[in-house]
Amino acid sequence: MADKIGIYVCHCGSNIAGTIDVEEVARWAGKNIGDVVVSKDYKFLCSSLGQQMIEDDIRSEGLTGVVVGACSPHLHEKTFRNACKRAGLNPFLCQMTNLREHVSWVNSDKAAGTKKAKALIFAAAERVKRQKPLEPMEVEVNPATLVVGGGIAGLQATLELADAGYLVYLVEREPSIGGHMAQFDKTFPTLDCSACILTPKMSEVGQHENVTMFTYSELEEVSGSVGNFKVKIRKKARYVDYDKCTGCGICTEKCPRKVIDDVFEAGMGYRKAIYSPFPQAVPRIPVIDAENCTWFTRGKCRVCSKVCPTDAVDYDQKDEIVELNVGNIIMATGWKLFDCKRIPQYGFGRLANVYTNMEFERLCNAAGPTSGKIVMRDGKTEPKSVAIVHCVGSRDVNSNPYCSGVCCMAALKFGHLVLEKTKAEVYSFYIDMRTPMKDYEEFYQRLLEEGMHFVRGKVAEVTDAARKPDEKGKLIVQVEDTLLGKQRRIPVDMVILMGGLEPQADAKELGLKCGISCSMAGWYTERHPKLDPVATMTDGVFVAGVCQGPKDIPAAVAQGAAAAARVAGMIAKGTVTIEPIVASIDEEGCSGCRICNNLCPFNAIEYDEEKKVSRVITALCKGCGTCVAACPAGVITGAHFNNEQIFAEIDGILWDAKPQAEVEIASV
Amino acid sequence: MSNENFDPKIVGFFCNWCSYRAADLAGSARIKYPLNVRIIRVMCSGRVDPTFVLKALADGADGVMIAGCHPGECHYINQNYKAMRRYEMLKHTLTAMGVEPERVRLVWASAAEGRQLAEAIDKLVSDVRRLGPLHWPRNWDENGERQKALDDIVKEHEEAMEVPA
Amino acid sequence: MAAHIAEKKGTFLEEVIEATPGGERLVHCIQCGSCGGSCPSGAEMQYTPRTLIAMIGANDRDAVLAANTMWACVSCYFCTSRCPQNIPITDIIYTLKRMSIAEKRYHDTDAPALAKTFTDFVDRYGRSFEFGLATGYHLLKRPISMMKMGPMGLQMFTRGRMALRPTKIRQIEQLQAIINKAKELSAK
Amino acid sequence: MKYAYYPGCSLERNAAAYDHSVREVADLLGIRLQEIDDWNCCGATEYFSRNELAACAVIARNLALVEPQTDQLVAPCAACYLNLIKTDKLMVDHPEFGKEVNQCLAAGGLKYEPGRVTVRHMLDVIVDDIGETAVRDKVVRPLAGLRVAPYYGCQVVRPISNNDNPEYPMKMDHLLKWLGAEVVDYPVKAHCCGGHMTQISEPQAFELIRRLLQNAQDYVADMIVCMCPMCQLNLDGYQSRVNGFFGTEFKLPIMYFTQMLGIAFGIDPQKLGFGKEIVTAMPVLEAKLGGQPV
Repeated sequence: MADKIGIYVCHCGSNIAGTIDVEEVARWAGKNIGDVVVSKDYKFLCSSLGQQMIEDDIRSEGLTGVVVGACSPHLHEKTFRNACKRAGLNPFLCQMTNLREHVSWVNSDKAAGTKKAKALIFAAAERVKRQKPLEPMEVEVNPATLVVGGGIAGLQATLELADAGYLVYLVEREPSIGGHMAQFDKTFPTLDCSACILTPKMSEVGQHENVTMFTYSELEEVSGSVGNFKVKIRKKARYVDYDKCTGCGICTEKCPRKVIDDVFEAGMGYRKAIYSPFPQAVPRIPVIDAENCTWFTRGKCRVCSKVCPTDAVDYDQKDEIVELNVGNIIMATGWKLFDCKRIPQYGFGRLANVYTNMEFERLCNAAGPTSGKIVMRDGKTEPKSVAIVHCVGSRDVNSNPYCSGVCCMAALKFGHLVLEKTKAEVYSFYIDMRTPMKDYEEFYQRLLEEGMHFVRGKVAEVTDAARKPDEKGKLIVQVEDTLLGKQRRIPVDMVILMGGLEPQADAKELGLKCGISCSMAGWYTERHPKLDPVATMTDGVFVAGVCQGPKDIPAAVAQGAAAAARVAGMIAKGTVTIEPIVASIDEEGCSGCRICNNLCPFNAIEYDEEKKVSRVITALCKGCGTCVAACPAGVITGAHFNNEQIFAEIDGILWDAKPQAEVEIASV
Repeated sequence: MSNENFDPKIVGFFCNWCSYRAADLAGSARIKYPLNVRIIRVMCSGRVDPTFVLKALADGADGVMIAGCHPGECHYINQNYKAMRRYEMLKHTLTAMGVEPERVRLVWASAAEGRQLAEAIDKLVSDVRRLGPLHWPRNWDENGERQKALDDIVKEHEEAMEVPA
Repeated sequence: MAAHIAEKKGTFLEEVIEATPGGERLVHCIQCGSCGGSCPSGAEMQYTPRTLIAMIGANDRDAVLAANTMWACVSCYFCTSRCPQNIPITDIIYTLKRMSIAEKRYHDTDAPALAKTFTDFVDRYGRSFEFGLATGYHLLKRPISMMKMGPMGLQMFTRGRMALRPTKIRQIEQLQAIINKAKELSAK
Repeated sequence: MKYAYYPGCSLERNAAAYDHSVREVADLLGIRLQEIDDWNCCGATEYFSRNELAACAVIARNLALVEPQTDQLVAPCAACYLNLIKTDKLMVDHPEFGKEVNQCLAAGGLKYEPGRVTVRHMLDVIVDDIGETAVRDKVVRPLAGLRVAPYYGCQVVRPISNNDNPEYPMKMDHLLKWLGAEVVDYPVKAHCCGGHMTQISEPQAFELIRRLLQNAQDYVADMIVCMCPMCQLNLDGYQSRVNGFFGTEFKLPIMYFTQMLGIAFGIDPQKLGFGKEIVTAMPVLEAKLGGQPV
């Protein structure tokens, strides 16, 4: 083959040229690397003039491959690929090598930098000679979208898309949409009533012509790929006919079985065995909790069935699997509360008047079990002093190392509510007060004015072991007041633990179903932490809300809307381009050993039972290349990263290490 | 021999998502570290075929660094675990062939761990410097024995890979 | 050595880290006060462990080694087990004790004397010796409290809980050789 | 089951009751204890205050003396237990340091391979290895009606995990329940007894002792059951002095958990070292267990 390679070495002002002799590198490459017909250095290759130069060379010299030695391909690979494309060269015949981040910026020795730059250029040149033109594939995008999770982030995404005229399927695990926000009393820093701002959105979703809700349902299975996913939804048996039920609520009223509600009421209140979690639930169709229903457990009762005016109760209902076709998926699966019992020194579960933040949300909620009265567990006594403990299960390597982000503000909100509703003294025990968003610091200032006490120190323990008479019968919060440098013991009546946010217990499992991964902490991994925060590594799957990382309501809403915008963009365009970096199997050589089948986490390799060979489903392949490396017969090829290309790259990168080369180096 | 002036050549196979970006970050943060590791980008540490490593050593590298995302953070879900498994086998093979397994190292670096990556590179370079040059190419006979031995090793690996995943 | 690994600046922080296995966690301290809040002797301490860590960071070597914090420590390990940054605080306290003893910076405490009496017994007999410890150390340091100890000591005797003579291990020379080697190595 | 046994200095005299009851109970439960020949003192907390390498070398001598046939070593004293396990862990986690310790041992002709010996506390052996069924099977005289406050102290549960909660351990609670006792769930069960502070600053030590006795009394315990000779000495031996210092009237017997196992198993109290405690346990045992328990 008669390759004609062009080599371009960027100065990047003095960023590269400062510690690499770029002129020498270009001169040397032109002389020493085979098939090189052009070798130039240039001040700023990414400038329009620089790109133009490459384009001109491609046309005039008939270049068959281009090597750009500049910055990270993560920054400018697209730029130079497009330049090649404009000049009629397949973009995959352009290879970038990173002289800036990997050489000039990490080193100050010019000779060493120049030497390494030569090796990198050599490797890229050897590689580009073996690169093949690749064409991206186009697939059509199904305009329907699946949203998983009916919390505020999922609701926002749903409404944005539905309002834009696109079909949305919304899946929610609980009997009603609304999520955690429905449990809150007030929202910081404005102190809006949570229900007042949430319930209109809920009913809008419930009534929207473009939305199909699946409540009390779970995502069962995902197959297919961007543009054309097939999903299975498990509609759990509600034992109430969705179409017949009018939501009148007589069944709940008459149900004789009371159960502690540890989901919506966080264990603070009761519900019936047939129930809707809260009055404004959407849909208003109740569910029967079979584990506690007297009919299901003892074969007696049937009161709900008897009182139902529309004969909607159906004890024989079974789980149902619904299959849907969607083009995109938005995961908005939310979070769960840290289990405060994991820190026994704070006494939750052992000391009656130690509360979690979710318990306290219900306690001060006007629709909660005490109608919003702040009283202790005895149900009547108002506390005279309340301690709010920050960072419970956050910022601690023994539980979760990350900051949950919302607890400082929620603690301030609690402080305000206690001061407003009682005469209690309120103490906040914080490590660092974090109030970084709009009007948050102002809210902190407001609480300072309202007389909340702030003690800087992580609480060591909450105990009922009194040492002095004034501690008798109290909960004692033991802490170092780090601003005084002194240990303090503060007796109080009530303690609120600000439990942190944790990923859902099944987040990982659910993520695997649609091919997205989790961080160490268990949050879904976005494609780029700054510049691509709602997309994921799997095309067509987006994330929104706390499932991607701790955030407050405004941020969750913004992310929901952002995910919807990304999906709307895909739908509006109508087609999607799939990267051609995928694996393929040469069926002739495949022995049918099936080793590769199990290696693929995306189930992109199928086995043809008849032909006894494996085959790559191109649309599902993400191009990681693990199967390529594992194939014992060596018949799997990874496009753009095949063995020949990588071997050539190794050859080039070690050009000065081979025994025969040492002689040459001496003479260079 | 004295290793003070020995400037080891190390080939790095870095995954596109975490470790290559960690190296980018080390650069953006102007963290200084030795230039001995020359990086080849692959999409995933799972792509690193043991033969790449053996070829690099046979071509004159004194060491190899394989870098991937942290376990549990792989952009391809869990392919780095496969890299980990291969790496364990590879170390046995290297030992059998008389190559100090310390020359080949698997490291995890998230895109945020530029400093940690620089430290790992620093450590590997100083360890390889301590071990001295490998001189593998010159240790092979030139009469075809070299190719045969390499083929044998590759074959052995292929057999090892047949352990069901 | 690469330039990015901070050149040794000879700070006290580096010195403490060097002298404590796992001490490198010290740089992660967020000054939360878990240690100071948890310490059963917190009230006795002139500086809480958290303050001491801040002082180490501020290179306040003299004040740290003269502090009474280490001598109030009862080795309950609450600070270590509760530290949200996994800093081996109790071990760091031991490091500071050793430094303070080696440089005789301590004052107003008998803890170093107790430690010396105790380890001397181990060096000589291979076993500790409560009676000897009680008499030797107390006669040396606090004769008055020795008198208060009287009735209690008597009760211990009558119940056979206190020996008058120390037990000596058989291979005391072997132990001494080991100890001498350790002292020789750590002197370097 | 065979275990190497490291009694530690306290168990020779001051805590002979612990030693005797450990051996008696072990015998009955089929735990074969083989005392390390010519073991030496673990150096308590004191050696670590002076010289870390020497401290570890002194401790490692005992690890090196564990016979090659066994890899399980039992220590009943919390301080000895922690020193042994901590030294082994230091040697494993910091190989360079481990080499230095071995250099010291070599001066005495010994060698210890880090990680070879698993150090266990007696409580863990009984609860984890012997287990509920075997313990319950042996109970002939249930401790019904006796309100016992299990006291764990510090160094077994912290800082190295023994698979119990370092803040709120439960193993001894379970064990005492198996014996039929009424277990007091009180918050300070893993707080500090003052350790060596009785020798250095009595006011400080007495305050720590008072907190424990006060809390156990507030929770109406008949006695405190402990698992460390230092805890026993401080709470029992100093109890009258604490009373004198604060004007309190504590009268809480402090017993070893193995002694309580022993009487529940019907072993002769004499053999278990009953009567060696300073605050006598006899009256409460007689009152609560009825008739003549001992």
